[in-house]
Amino acid sequence: MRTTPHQESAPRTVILGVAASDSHAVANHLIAYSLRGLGFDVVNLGTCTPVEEFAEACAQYPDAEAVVIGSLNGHVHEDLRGLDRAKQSGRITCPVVVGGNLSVGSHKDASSLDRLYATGVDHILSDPAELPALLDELRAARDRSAVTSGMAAS
Amino acid sequence: MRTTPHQESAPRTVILGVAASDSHAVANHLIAYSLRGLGFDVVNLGTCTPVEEFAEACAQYPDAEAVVIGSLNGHVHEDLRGLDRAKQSGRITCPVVVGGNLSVGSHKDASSLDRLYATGVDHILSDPAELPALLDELRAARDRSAVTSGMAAS
Amino acid sequence: MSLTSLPPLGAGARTPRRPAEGDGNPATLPTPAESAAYITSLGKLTAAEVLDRCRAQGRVAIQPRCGVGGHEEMKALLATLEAEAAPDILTLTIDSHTRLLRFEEALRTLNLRPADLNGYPLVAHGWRRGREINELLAAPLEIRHGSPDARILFDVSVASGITSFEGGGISYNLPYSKAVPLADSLGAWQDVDRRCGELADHGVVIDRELFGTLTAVLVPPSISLAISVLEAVLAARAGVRCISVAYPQGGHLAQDVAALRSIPVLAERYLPAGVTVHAVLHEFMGVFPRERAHAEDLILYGALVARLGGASKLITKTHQEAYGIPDTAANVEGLRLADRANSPLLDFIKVDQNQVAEEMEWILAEVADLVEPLLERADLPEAIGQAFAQGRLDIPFSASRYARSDLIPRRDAAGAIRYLSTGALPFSATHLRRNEELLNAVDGPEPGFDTLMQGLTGDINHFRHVFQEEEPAAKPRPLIRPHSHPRTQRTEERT
Amino acid sequence: MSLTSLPPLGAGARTPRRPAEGDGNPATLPTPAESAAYITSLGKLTAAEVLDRCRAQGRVAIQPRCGVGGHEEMKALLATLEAEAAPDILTLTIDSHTRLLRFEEALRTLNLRPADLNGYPLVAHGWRRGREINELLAAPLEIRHGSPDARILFDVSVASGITSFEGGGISYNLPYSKAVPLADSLGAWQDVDRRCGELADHGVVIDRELFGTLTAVLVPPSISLAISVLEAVLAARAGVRCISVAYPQGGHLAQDVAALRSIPVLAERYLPAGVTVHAVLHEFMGVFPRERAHAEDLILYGALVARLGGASKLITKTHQEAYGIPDTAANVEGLRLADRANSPLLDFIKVDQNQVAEEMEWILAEVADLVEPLLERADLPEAIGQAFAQGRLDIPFSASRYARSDLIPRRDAAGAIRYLSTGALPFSATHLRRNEELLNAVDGPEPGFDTLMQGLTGDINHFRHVFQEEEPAAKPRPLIRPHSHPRTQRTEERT
Ligand code: B12
Ligand code: B12
Repeated sequence: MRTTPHQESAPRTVILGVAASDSHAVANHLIAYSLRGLGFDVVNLGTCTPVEEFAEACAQYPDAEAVVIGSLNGHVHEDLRGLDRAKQSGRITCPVVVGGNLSVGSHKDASSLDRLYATGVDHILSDPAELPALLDELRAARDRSAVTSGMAAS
Repeated sequence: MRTTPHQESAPRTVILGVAASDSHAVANHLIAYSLRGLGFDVVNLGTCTPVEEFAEACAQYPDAEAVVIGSLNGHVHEDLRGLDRAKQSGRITCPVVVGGNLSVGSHKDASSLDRLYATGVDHILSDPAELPALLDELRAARDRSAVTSGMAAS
Repeated sequence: MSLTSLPPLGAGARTPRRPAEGDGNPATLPTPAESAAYITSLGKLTAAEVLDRCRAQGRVAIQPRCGVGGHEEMKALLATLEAEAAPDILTLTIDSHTRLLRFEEALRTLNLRPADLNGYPLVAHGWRRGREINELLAAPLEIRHGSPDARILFDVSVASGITSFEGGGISYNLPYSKAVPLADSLGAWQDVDRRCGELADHGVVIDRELFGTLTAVLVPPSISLAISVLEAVLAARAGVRCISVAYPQGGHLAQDVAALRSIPVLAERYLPAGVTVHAVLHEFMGVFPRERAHAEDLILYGALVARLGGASKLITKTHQEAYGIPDTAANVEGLRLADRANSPLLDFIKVDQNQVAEEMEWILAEVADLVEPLLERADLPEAIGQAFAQGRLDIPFSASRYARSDLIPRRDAAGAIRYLSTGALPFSATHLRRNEELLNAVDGPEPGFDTLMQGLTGDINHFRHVFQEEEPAAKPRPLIRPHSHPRTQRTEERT
Repeated sequence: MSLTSLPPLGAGARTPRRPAEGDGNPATLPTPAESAAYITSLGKLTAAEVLDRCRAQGRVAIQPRCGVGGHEEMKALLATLEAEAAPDILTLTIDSHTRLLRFEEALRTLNLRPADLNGYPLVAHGWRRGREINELLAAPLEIRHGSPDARILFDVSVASGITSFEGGGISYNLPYSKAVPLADSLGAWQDVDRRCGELADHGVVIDRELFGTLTAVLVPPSISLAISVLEAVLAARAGVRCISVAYPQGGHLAQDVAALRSIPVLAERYLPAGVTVHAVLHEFMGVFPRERAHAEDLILYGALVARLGGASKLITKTHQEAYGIPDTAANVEGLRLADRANSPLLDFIKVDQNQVAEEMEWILAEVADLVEPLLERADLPEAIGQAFAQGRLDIPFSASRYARSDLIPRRDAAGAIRYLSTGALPFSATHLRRNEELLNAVDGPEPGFDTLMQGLTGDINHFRHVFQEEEPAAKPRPLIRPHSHPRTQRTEERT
């Protein structure tokens, strides 16, 4: 049932973590379990993970398909400060997915999401159940661009 | 212990009632009991008493020292419409005392009291416990004016 | 001993005059068949249906009191209550001019200062506005008022598509007017009930709530329930199919729960099988504590009583009760707080079953003593009028001269409402003895006038005492003593 | 079986740097003696005194969580809470940069967008502003935070005249940071506790609340209490005189009441006589229902649990809990609602004594299993660190790599929190068997990975289920299946 047979020997790697000032662990534990349950190789950096630490993990796992960051405590903007620089400097090259509770307060508006996109976040999800589908899409897009750039043997 | 010995044979009469659209009876019952307990002759017209009925009672009890009207349902202004006319035409000559809950709503201000004074109410009390003292004052004032006008034998 | 303070006879009952304006005029009103068709076409649940559904779900339906004079203000009030607290049933509380057929006064105040009205003058506004309100809201509406003669109001309500109507020939007379003979009010309400029967034939069941709350202050449960039984029997005979028996929270848990649980028993005992009967609790209807926290404690307590008593519906109060007609926010808050008692997390809250069973036994026996002799009579309305005239039925603190108020209630040491004096109520010797024993524990065997007045006032202010709220200023000593030996006729009242 | 998902070792603990600005700088701070004198001169009750008074009155003290970034906003928030809900104790909830010694980030956000802070950055604001806040309010204040190393924050708090301080070397480490060794946090908190002893010598008793809530989600009572016992023993040894043991409402009435009632027993058993110990309930700390009515039901339920459990204090939640930091109005409403459980009208509400006694017996025995071997050790901090490393102490869903999270909690059929897996916890065979029996009833003897994940998620979302709130959208089928046979090391985790 694999649509990408050339990937057989390389498990799909995802880097997971919670933003720098944030110690909310439960969703992080559960997302890691369930991605692993689906067969992903999850590099879970856990709670309180600064951008720098995500960048280091990218260096260590160059095949990672995405960096998936949770943030619940409302500090996501300050906590992801530097993400744009890490991307510009090529230290984080794979897509960055963010989810959780993305502003302080009970009355949410879209501006906090706009600010996140401006910081270098590529995708924002509200429900972790949407993660597998998004990872699949990202993977397909990457495979397509690899084909386009003549790097894939079909 | 009577300070007004000439009154010995005439008990002090008070006309009591609740305003025209108002059926709140409990305070009326209690005020009647307690004034009677103090020795007053209470002509209690009870609930739902229009100004006209107070005026008729005044005619029937010309010695009445006061007309005491309770109103709780907030309708006191409409219910006392005509009081000024009844006073101007001399059908109600004794002082009119009003108490209870004197406007609609939970946020009270003094304007409703001003409107009542303008309608011909002479005294507004908040607590029925203040009634005996007020009745005594009114009585004393009446005695004084009777003396002044040479009507009292001392 | 009597504390009765009847007004002198004389001022007669007002005869119903048709209102000068509005659509109350019968010529312009839709026929019952048209109104029934309109109600069906509305496609919303009737009050009776909502009550059935709530009972089936084990949920106590909640309903506010609410009424303001202006039409737009009334719409805004109801729409806000629905949006923010989603009560199961909504209310049009009618102003007290309209209640007493003072349609001109209602209309004048509406035109001059609508905010001066203590309710919505539906007759003055007319049934088209009633429909406009009804169509604005998802919940069905009830008319709550206090009219000894509610025929015009009823017609306008039904034309407005309103499916629940409070009142009864006794309960909307004695607490709400001074000089309407019971024969008149019972007759007027028989008309209303018959019209309900007619509407039922057209397929629309009107919920008829009986105002067991009566004069609200220290009403003994058996008095409330006995009067409701009589009104319910009359209503059922006239064709009413859905009857809500309202009982006012008295403040003693077991007694209140017992009273509520007595309602289905009484229905089974005294009413024909085809009639649906719901128990309704009116949250404490006497003197409310003044501090917000205390008022809220009482509101929640009342709602728990409704749950434990198995009521189908609860009429709520607000933390502004002691002050005046509440603002919208307070009304929303009262509804929300009361609804907490519907929480699925509170199944563990129980009431002492033995205590409830004991209270129920007494209540049912006292009700039997009161109603059974009357139900045997061929002309029930006549029997009721005579019973009140002779004190075989009675209520405390009557607003009307057609009840004697020889009945003097007191609270026993535990706060339950008992009879200090039963006047001429036909209670068995056992009941009388029980009441006496319970109250002797409070004031001793022969309380004097001052003790009695103090005790009664204390009982009226029960919840203010529970919450240790400051007393109103102590009685100042009179400057001039009035006549010091009261006349003989008054002396009677002092012993 | 393990669900552990530890982050790779590497990123070390942050070493405390003094903040760049504010009055946190030790040079500018008043001495403990000066702070004590200031506190005395304030003339307000300390938190410890308020707790004593409430306990004496049989009232559960109520206290909000509240913290916003800006100073004026914080003042307005607290003043409004006090004016409108009069909580017994007020709170400064600290932002999570400050908690983690990220003083620069706190200061930057404060300067750029104070509303982006999830709490009040007291260190950045400095103790003079702390005093200004303190002097504005009648109620004493507590600092609620989550700092593995709270020494600087403590000094600023005391200088601000604040008389209650939450935290502990375990409970403010494992749920609140990833990479701070327990030895470090225990050491830092020993410093804090010693300073409390010093202040007590100056006549000011600081209430030290231990954060038994831990990771808040499905924390078994015996874990919470065992960790609090250890922290309490350390605190008492360091000179703390007033200890509040906080327990997080788990959702099962008898279990929660038993846990609260265990606190005085544990204090008696494990703490020296001179220490005052209060039981504190944290209203449900897990996933809150989203609908306002449901959230409010849970808030009231929690408050009733505090009353029934004999707690001295309750930390409240709001109906906005599921969404984000509440606005002032929601906070006021949460406090008011919780305070209803202090109603004198609710004395009739009882809890099943037998069930509570049974739960208490198990809780006390499990706590004994966990703490007694450690309390025998000469170096308690070292013993604690080792126990966590070896899984003889553990917490579920640890944020920190210094707990194994081999412990897997589940709810039994009645909703009580049990151990599906105890990892290396030194429980007696009887306890293990009881847990197993209780949970077999739920999932059968050997639940697979999917069953387990579903069950666990269901348990986490317990109250959303109780209220039948709609589930978040069902898991969509992935478009591309990832590698279908996971590597061996992962397979282990699936069985
Ligand atoms: C019991 C009660 C009833 C009973 C009355 C039974 C009866 N026939 O007596 C029932 C249920 C029938 C009832 C009906 C209504 N009621 Co009512 N009722 C009350 C309640 C709960 C207690 C009143 C009471 O008996 N108190 C005990 C007695 C001893 O005290 P009191 O009446 O409060 O009076 C005190 C003072 O006002 C003062 N006082 C009273 N009269 C006088 C007279 C003088 C001269 C003086 C000096 C002082 C004085 O002394 C008393 C002791 O301190 C009050 C709310 C409350 N207080 O908690 C509402 C209340 C008075 N009712 C109110 C209303 C509006 C009504 C209705 C119009 C219905 C409606 N729209 O909501 C109808 C009245 C219909 C009509 N035609 O008038 C409002 C008044 C609102 C306002 N002013 O803004 C109140 C405040 C409730 C509320 N918050 O909405 N009611
Ligand atoms: C449990 C809890 C805690 C525990 C956490 C224990 C631990 N270490 O894990 C404790 C008590 C320690 C805690 C502490 C704090 N908390 Co907290 N906490 C919660 C609570 C009650 C539940 C969170 C939880 O575990 N849910 C279960 C998991 C499975 O779901 P979840 O985390 O809600 O995540 C869901 C989605 O957000 C999404 N999601 C999450 N991560 C990701 C990632 C990706 C990539 C995607 C796609 C989706 C996704 O999927 C999940 C399932 O639907 C929530 C409120 C609530 N929801 O009821 C507050 C809450 C998240 N906490 C909050 C805050 C602010 C804090 C504190 C900062 C204290 C404070 N100032 O109030 C500290 C954090 C300190 C720090 N350094 O971060 C706020 C956030 C406020 C805001 N954004 O406006 C909340 C909403 C409470 C509130 N209403 O104020 N908290």
